[in-house]
Amino acid sequence: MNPDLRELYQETILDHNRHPRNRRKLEEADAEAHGHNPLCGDNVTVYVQTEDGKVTDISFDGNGCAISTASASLMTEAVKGKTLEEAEAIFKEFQEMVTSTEQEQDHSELGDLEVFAGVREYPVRIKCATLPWHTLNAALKGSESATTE
Amino acid sequence: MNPDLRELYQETILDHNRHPRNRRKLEEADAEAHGHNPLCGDNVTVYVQTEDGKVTDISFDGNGCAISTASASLMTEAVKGKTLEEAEAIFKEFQEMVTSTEQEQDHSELGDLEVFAGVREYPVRIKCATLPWHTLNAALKGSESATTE
Amino acid sequence: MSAAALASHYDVERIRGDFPILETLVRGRRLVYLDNAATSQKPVAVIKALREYWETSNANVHRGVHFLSMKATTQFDKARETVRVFLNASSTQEIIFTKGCSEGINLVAASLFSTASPKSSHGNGSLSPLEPGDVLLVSNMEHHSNIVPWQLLAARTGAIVKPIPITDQGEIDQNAYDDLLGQGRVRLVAVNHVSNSLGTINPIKLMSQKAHAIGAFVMVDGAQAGPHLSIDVQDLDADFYTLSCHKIYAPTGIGVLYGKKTLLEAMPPYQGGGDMIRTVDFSGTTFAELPFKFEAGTPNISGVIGLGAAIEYLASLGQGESLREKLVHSFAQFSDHENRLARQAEDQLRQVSGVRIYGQAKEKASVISFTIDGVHPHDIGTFLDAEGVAVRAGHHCCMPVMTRYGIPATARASFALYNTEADVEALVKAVSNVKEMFA
Amino acid sequence: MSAAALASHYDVERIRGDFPILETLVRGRRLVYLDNAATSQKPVAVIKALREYWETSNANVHRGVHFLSMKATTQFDKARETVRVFLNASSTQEIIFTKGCSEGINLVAASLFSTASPKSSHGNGSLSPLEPGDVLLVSNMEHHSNIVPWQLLAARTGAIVKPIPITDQGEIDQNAYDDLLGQGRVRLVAVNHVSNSLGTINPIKLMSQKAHAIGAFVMVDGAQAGPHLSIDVQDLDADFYTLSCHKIYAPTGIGVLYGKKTLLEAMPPYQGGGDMIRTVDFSGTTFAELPFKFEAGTPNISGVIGLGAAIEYLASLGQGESLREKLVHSFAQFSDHENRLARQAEDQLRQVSGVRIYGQAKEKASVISFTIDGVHPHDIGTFLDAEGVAVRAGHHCCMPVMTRYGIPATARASFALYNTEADVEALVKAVSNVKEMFA
Ligand SMILES: Cc1ncc(COP(=O)(O)O)c(C=O)c1O
Ligand SMILES: Cc1ncc(COP(=O)(O)O)c(C=O)c1O
Ligand code: FES
Ligand code: FES
Repeated sequence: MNPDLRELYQETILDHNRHPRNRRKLEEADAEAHGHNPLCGDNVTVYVQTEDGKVTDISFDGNGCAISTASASLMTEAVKGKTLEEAEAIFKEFQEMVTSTEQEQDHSELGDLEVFAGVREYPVRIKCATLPWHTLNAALKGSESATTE
Repeated sequence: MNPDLRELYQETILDHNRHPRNRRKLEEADAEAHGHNPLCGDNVTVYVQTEDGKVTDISFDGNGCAISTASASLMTEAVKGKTLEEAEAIFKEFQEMVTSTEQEQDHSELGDLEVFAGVREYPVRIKCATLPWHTLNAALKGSESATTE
Repeated sequence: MSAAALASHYDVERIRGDFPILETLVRGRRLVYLDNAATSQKPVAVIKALREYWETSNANVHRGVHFLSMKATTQFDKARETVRVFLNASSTQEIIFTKGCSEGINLVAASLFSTASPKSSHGNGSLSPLEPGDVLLVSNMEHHSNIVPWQLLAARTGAIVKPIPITDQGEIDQNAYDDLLGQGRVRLVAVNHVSNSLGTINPIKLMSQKAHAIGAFVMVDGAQAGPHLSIDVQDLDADFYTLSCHKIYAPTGIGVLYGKKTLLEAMPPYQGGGDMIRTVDFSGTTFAELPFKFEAGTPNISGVIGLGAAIEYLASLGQGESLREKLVHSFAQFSDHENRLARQAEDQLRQVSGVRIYGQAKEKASVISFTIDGVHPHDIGTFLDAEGVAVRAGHHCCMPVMTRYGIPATARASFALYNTEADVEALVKAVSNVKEMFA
Repeated sequence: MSAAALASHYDVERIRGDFPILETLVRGRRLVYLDNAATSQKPVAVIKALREYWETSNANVHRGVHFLSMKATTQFDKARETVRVFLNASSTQEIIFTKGCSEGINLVAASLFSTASPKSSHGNGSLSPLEPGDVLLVSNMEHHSNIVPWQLLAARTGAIVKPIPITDQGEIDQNAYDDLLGQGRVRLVAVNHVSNSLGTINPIKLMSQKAHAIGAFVMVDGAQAGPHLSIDVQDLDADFYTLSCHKIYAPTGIGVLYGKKTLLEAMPPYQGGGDMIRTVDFSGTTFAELPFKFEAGTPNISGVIGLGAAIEYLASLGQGESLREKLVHSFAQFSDHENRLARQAEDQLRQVSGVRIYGQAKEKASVISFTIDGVHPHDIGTFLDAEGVAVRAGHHCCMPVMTRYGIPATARASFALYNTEADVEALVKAVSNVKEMFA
């Protein structure tokens, strides 16, 4: 297998793409938003349940590529149980990681999410990785839809 | 004086530009037409009087460059007294002379009109030379206006 | 000439030498460029013609009395004549330069039905303004460029855009087309000559005949025909035909709109500016003759000269007496070569488990849209790219086609005159490995 | 920096070395190119950037997942940012690529007053459709490109185009402008920043303020400002500003339209095609975000990259920390240099008997329109050409200016950053000899 590709499609990403976690409609969601990636036309919906400023449950639905599917899946795992501030901080750092042009960076506190660092080298795929996050952000901010534009 | 220019602006042309012959409105004209050169916006009007298939009198009016003014002036001299067929034949040969890309040509039968041969080298000025002729042609064909387009 | 004879004359390796970019290494791998339907690569002949133009002739055209301007004008006018021959139009007055294929269609949409004289009838249809309920038929396989301008026009006028259905194979359903022509006042039929998403070659001549029989105009989007077929607008008899020149080895920013002279003459001007006028006055303005009436502003002079150089390059690969003959021979070779590769690729891709090919028209150009079960087309695209194979992934600006087949997107491999069997092998090999990673 | 200090840094001979065409011999004579207002020559930096693009990066932009497409997209997007800095716009969303200056104006004419919501008011004016009797004020010194689109719009809507008079010196009559703003419902003011026929630099900031005060939009034609002035659209505060890029050392076929974001957002799309949509369906289509909403079809990718290279070249001739600072410094040098030459030429031409100069504005760029008594401007043009001096002769797409001064045409010498005192001398010498031949 091509090593460039391995950088992008880390095993964790492929695994979450094959077996997405929390991919379902959350009937009791108290917030949801619809995300659209105009570059490819893909869509994702993110459902969130919050209590006392914490994300108590989260899920997603929709069709996208391996990157966006895995990103959504890993996102749900990363923010479940986190406070809204913590979730936002993770989003910020995640975004920084995938868009920054600096090579040497430490994003180890992102944990599993660090597998998306390779996306940096594929400008057109960055939005695949950030789409679920923009959508979550929209849901938490009370707006109905998000795009990556 | 630049020899290239002398090729174009032959002494006869300069003379007819300075002192155009038959530049006036012909009150008794039985045909007239208005000519327009869209490349520069210049206009010429040609007046003709015919009898028994012959051009008995001809004049012109309007504003144009040295080439078009001289061409109009020399044209009036060339066709006065000629039959309509002869006039048309001269027009044809004149047009052939100024548009043909062949170098070696004999147009001596055009007489004075041969001074326009140099125009060939200046594609944008060819229409200056042919404008009065197109206009005469229009007048003789009974149409009111001509353009060099 | 037989197909075998054609092929034996076709020296693809020599031709590849004319396209410097084909030597590019993609992260260490040989570039396999199969995104030709998006845009084609440029031969040295074009790159050189442009450099020479800028270094020896650059000037604004028309009306300039100086040396450079006359030089530029001569080259510019010559290129228009070259394009005329390329399309076999009867006059250069029918050749309008635009910025691209899309602009050509928008030009027609803006001008065709907006004449002031309400009932004028020209050629095969009527130029009278669209009335609410008038029908514009648009094939279901059109590129957005041949859909949206008609939707915008319909929104302005109350006309209705109706899709002409396509079959499972990806051909226009001719029975449905016949029916639609009989329903309501059909004013225009919009159809592409070759589909960029399915590869289908549509029977333009037949469809024009049918449309003209009921008094409708025909707008043909020739963007994907330009690179593959020798086009004869007089034979096709469509009213309008557009080209996207960056797809026929010329630079971006230049397109061609062909229109029948009688129609173009009757149509009002499109946009205002320099060059398209005869006289301008605050009390009233008059317009220039064809084709200038439709060309406001300084044209894309270098683009047009590059286009002329591209067509001359294509002709230089063929044999014949005249430019037209050479082009016809060139295109016979190109489509023979390209189709052979494409059919070979299709046959082999079909063997790969999970691969589905969309578009199985009997008449088909060298465009292959495909999906792999369980793998998103963009992941296919990225995977292939890592192997040096450039394909396009997405809806290809044909969302209604995607909707028709119930898919969000496809991967698309599209061939050009410089592709080789090695390119086919690289494509098939890479596709065969995709599932391994994602499934 | 003082003018003297600026001039002493300006190495015109080195700069000339960057423009290969300047070595051309015109029938054996040195080329003296003074037709820069028609189009400028291209520096090696631009020619090279384009060759490199075609040889190493050529692909269609946006949505492409492969190597070349990503490379092309990166360069394309970077060029848009470079243009943003050139105009000092606040966002790249305000930078729309067109095929030329004329198209930018036609775009605004097509979209600005055609919103469906009839009474929406944005920024300084109202987008509501034009009503019969509404007034469009167009300065009397406009290029046809900034007249005819408004006439065509007026013809469609019943609005009235009124000229803003100009003085004998060739300045906009500000008193008359004030009066006109007070008469009728003025919806838009169309004015060029720099006149291509008279050289006048108009007080755009002041005219914008006055227009905005009564709720009218301002459309500025910046075609002739681009090559001479450093432009700051935020400071000028016009609503729309267009550039003709072939006049600022970039290729033909590319223009820029700047518009205020709030306005562009409220305006409906202009043309239909690929790239400008979000979703297309026969039951309804939705449109993309800015700037794509106004960019249908494949953009002129190489043209945009050439434009980026041209601006970077211009910046490389100036000093400063940021791209913007460099550009500001460059343009200070250019206009200092060009104006010095132009004023010198004017002074000397005035000495020649029979020469008349049109356009004597206090604020004037390096454009000189002149006539010679008794000699037709085209004959002047041909005469000068024989001496290697390229000027333009004609109405310069400004017939109303010609009408205003009662002349059919002028000869025009216009300067660029690479002109020299030797060019001025050649011009003056040739003009001095014209009468000898024709008088
Ligand atoms: C003042 C002015 N406006 C508009 C234009 C038109 O520009 P373009 O021909 O690039 O559309 C020009 C150039 O000819 C000009 O000088
Ligand atoms: C079938 C078809 N029509 C129209 C277009 C649009 O051409 P352009 O982008 O050059 O305007 C394309 C190219 O993308 C196409 O493939
Ligand atoms: S390709 Fe659509 S989200 Fe990745
Ligand atoms: S320039 Fe107008 S007729 Fe010669």
